[in-house]
Amino acid sequence: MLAKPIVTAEQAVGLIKEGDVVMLGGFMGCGSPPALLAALEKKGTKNLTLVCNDCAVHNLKTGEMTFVAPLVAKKQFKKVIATHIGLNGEIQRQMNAGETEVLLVPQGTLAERIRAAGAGLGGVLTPTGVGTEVQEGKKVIDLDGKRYLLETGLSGDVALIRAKKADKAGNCTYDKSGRNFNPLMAMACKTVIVEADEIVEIGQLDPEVVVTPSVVVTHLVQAKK
Amino acid sequence: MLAKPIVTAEQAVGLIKEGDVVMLGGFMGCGSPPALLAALEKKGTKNLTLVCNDCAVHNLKTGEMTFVAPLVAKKQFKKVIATHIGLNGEIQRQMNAGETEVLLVPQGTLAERIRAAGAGLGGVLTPTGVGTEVQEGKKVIDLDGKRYLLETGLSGDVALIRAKKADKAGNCTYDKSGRNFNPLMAMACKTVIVEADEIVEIGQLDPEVVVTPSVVVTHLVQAKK
Amino acid sequence: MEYVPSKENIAKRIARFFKNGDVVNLGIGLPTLVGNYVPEGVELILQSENGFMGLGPVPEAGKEDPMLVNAGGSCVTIQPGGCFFDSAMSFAIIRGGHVDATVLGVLEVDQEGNLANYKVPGKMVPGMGGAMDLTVGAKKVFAATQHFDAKGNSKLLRKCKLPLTAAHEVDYVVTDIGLFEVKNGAFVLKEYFKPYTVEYILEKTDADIVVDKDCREVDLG
Amino acid sequence: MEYVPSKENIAKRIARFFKNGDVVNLGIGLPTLVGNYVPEGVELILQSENGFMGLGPVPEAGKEDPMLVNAGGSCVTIQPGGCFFDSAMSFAIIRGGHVDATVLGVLEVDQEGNLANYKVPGKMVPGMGGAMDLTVGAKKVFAATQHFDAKGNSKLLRKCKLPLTAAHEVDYVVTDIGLFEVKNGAFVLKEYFKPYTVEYILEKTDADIVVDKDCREVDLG
Repeated sequence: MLAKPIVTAEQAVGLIKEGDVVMLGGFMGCGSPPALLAALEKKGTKNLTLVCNDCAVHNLKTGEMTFVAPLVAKKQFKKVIATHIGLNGEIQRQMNAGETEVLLVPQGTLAERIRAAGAGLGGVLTPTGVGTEVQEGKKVIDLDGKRYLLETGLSGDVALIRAKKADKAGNCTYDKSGRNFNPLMAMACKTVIVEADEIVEIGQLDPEVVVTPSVVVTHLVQAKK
Repeated sequence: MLAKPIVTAEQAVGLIKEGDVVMLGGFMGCGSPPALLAALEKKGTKNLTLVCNDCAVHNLKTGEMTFVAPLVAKKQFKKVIATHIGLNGEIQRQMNAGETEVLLVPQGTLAERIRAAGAGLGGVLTPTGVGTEVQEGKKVIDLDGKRYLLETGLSGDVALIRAKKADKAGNCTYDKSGRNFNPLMAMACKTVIVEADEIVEIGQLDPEVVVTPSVVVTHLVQAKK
Repeated sequence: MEYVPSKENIAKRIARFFKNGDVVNLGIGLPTLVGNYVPEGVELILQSENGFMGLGPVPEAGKEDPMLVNAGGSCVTIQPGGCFFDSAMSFAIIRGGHVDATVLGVLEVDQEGNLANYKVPGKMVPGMGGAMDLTVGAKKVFAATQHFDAKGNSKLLRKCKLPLTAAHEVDYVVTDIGLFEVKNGAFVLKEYFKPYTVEYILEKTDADIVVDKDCREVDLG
Repeated sequence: MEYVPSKENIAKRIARFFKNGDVVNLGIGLPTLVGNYVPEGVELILQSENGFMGLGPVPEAGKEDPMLVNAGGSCVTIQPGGCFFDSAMSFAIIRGGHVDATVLGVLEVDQEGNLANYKVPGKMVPGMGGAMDLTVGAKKVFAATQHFDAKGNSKLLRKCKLPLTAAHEVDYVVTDIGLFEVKNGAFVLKEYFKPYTVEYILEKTDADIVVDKDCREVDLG
C-alpha cells in the first residue's frame, strides 16, 4: 500500500490557495486539527470559504478565542458555511455588518450535502427545512404527499482533518466525539490533510475499525504530543 | 442501557408476516444470517418481498443451493429486489417465466435507497443508470449540466442481519466482507433481528468500533457456534 | 396570582413523559435539565447530535476529556452501551425516526405547532444547529419554555413572527404553568400546574386554547 | 491471418496502464486476470465492491475464510493497509471518483463509449451488480474483451443493441488484437498487437475506427 507524504503543518497549509473552499472538521473545536489551524493563521491565506459545523468560540467581552476563531477574526474567510455560530460573537458581528457572507445550514443537511459530494451523488431529498427560510430558492419535491427539499452536494478543495491514529497509507480512526464531520469531509475534497495524534506503520490498524479509507487521504501531519 | 430480547431463530422469524418486505444482509451469502434463513424456510411464510444484494447460489444442474436460495426455490417471495442474480438459475427462471417479479437495481443505488430510508431522506440523486433502462419511469434532474436520476428511499418491515458481536443492548460489529448491506438494512426496517456470532454484556463493546447503534435493533438471536 | 418562572417545573413535567429505554435528544440549556428529573426505574438513552449515543453526566472535576463533549461543547461522559459515530450517521438516526423524543428551547411557539428558536433577524443569529433536523425527525417534539418572556408576554402565540425552525412539528408545549398538546390548530390544555388555574392560563395566553375534557391540576411539588 | 483469442494479452495490456498506488476495481472474470500482469514496481490498491479496500490474492488451500470473499463470492485475502466498509461506503468510494480505474467485461461496446454487459433480454439476465456505478464513478473505464465472439462477430460495434450498462462512459477498449481509445464517436486505434495488422483490424471490425497518428505495433510476448 502506497505511503502518503508526511509533511509539516506549515508545508501542508501551503497547499491551500487563495479562494479555496476549506472544509474543517470539528464541533465546537472538538475534532479540529490545532496545528493546521495555527499554521494557516500564521500563513494568513485569505479569501477562503470555510465549511465547518461552527466557528468555535469568540467571546467579544473577554477576547477569548478558540480553534478557528482567530482566523475568522483576521478575516481569512470571505464566506462561512456553518450550522451554528452562537458562541462566536465576531462572526455574528461580521455577518450582521455585511463584512463576511455567512450561510447557515441545518446540521443534518450540511452532513448530507458533504457526504453526497464525496459519494458522487448530486444531492439528497430531505424533509428538514420545509416551510422555513431554508426552503427559499430550493426545489421542493413531493413524494407520496410528503415534501422534501432538494439539497445539492457540497465539495471542497482542501479538508483539514483531525484523526486519532492514521497509518502511513492514510487510513484513519477518530477520537470519541471528535469524529463528527471529519470522515465526511475527508471524502469530499481533492486535497485531504490529516493531522493525526499518532502515525503508525501500514498494517498496524485493524481493517475492521478504520473509518476513513486510505485512498482519499493525500497528506499526513504529526500532531504535537 | 435497555437490553433487547434474546430469542430463538424460530421465535424471531415468527415476527415476519405474510406480505412483509424482508431485507436480508449478505453478498453471495457472506453476511447472511444462516439460522434465521433456515427458520424462515421451515416456517414457510409466503408472499414476501425480498430485498437483498443477490439470491446466493442455485445451480440448476447440480441442485446446489446456498443461503436464501432454498426459500427462493420454495417461492416464499412474490417479489425480489436485487442487484445481481447471475448465480441463482432458479430465480432467473422464475423471472423469465413471469412467476416472480424481479427488480434489478444497481448496487450503489440499492445501497443508497436503503440508506436514504433509514436516514429519513426521501431519496438521492445519482448519476448511475442515466441513459440506461434503469432510467425508465424516473425523474431526471439536471444540476449544472449533469444529469441525475432521482432514486427514492426503500424501507422494509423486517431486517435479517448477521453480526459478529452484539452487546445485549443491540450494538453490533460485523465480520470482514460480511458487513456489506447489513448496517444499512438495520437502519431501514421497523423490526431488526440480529443473528450474532457472539452476544456480550453491555459495556463490553468498544464504543469507537460499534457499526450499528443499539437503538435500531429490536431482537437478538445467538448464532450456532 | 403572580407568575414565578420555574425551569424546574418544566423539566420535571417533561421528564414524566418518558418510559424506560426511550431514545431522547435534549437541546442545550433548559432542555438539558430534563435529565435531572427522570423518574426512578426509567433510564433514557440520550443521543448527542455531535456524534454519540449514551450521553452520560458531567465528569468529576479533573476527569474531563476534551474529546468527549456534548453539542454545547461541554465535557460529558458516555454510558456503557453507548457508541460514537460521524455527523451523517448522527442525523440519519435523528431524521430516520430512531429518536423517540426531542426537547427544544423556544423563542416563539404557535398553535399550529410552528417553532421559532434559532434566529432574531438582525439581532441574534446563532443558527439552527441540529434543531431543524430534530424537529422533523424525532417521533415526539417537546417545546420547553417559560410561559412568559421577561416583559411578561406570552411565548405561546397564534402565529410565530420570527423565522421558523420547523413548521407544524411541535407535539407538546410544556411551560411552567401548564401542559399543552398541539392539535387541530389549537393548544389543548391537558394539565395546569399548581398554583395556576385554567382561568389564569386562558386570560394570560395570547392564543386559542381548548381545555381538554380530562384537563386536571397537577402539583409538581 | 487467423484470430487466436487471448485473454492473457488483454490483461497484459491493461495492466501496463497503471501506475504505482492506483486504486482499481477489477470486474469478475476476464478483468480479474489483469492483476496477474501488473509490472514490477507497480502496486495496485484493489477495491472490492462488496466492501473492502486492499483485495489480496487467493489464500493458501486450507486458509480460506468464508467471511472474506470477493464480489464473485470467492475466498480472497486482504492486504496490510486495507480496510472494510459497508456497501454505501463502498459505492461512495466508487461513485465519488475515488477509484482511478475499473476494468469490466463486455457483451457489446460501441464507438460512442456505450457498454452493454449485464443483460440479454429473455435469455440471460444476471443483473448489473456494481457495474453501472463503476462505469459512472471510476475515473477511467476499461472495457476488456476478446475482439470477436464465438461466431466471429466483432464485439466492437457502431451502436450497442443490448440494454446498456452505461452510456458514454467507456474510455478505452482493450481487445486481444488492439488498444482503442473512445473519442469523438469513434474507436481511435492506438496500438495493434503482434501478429495483427491495422488492415486486419479495419477490415474485421464493424465500427468506425480512426487510426491514431502515433499508432504502433506492440508485441505482448
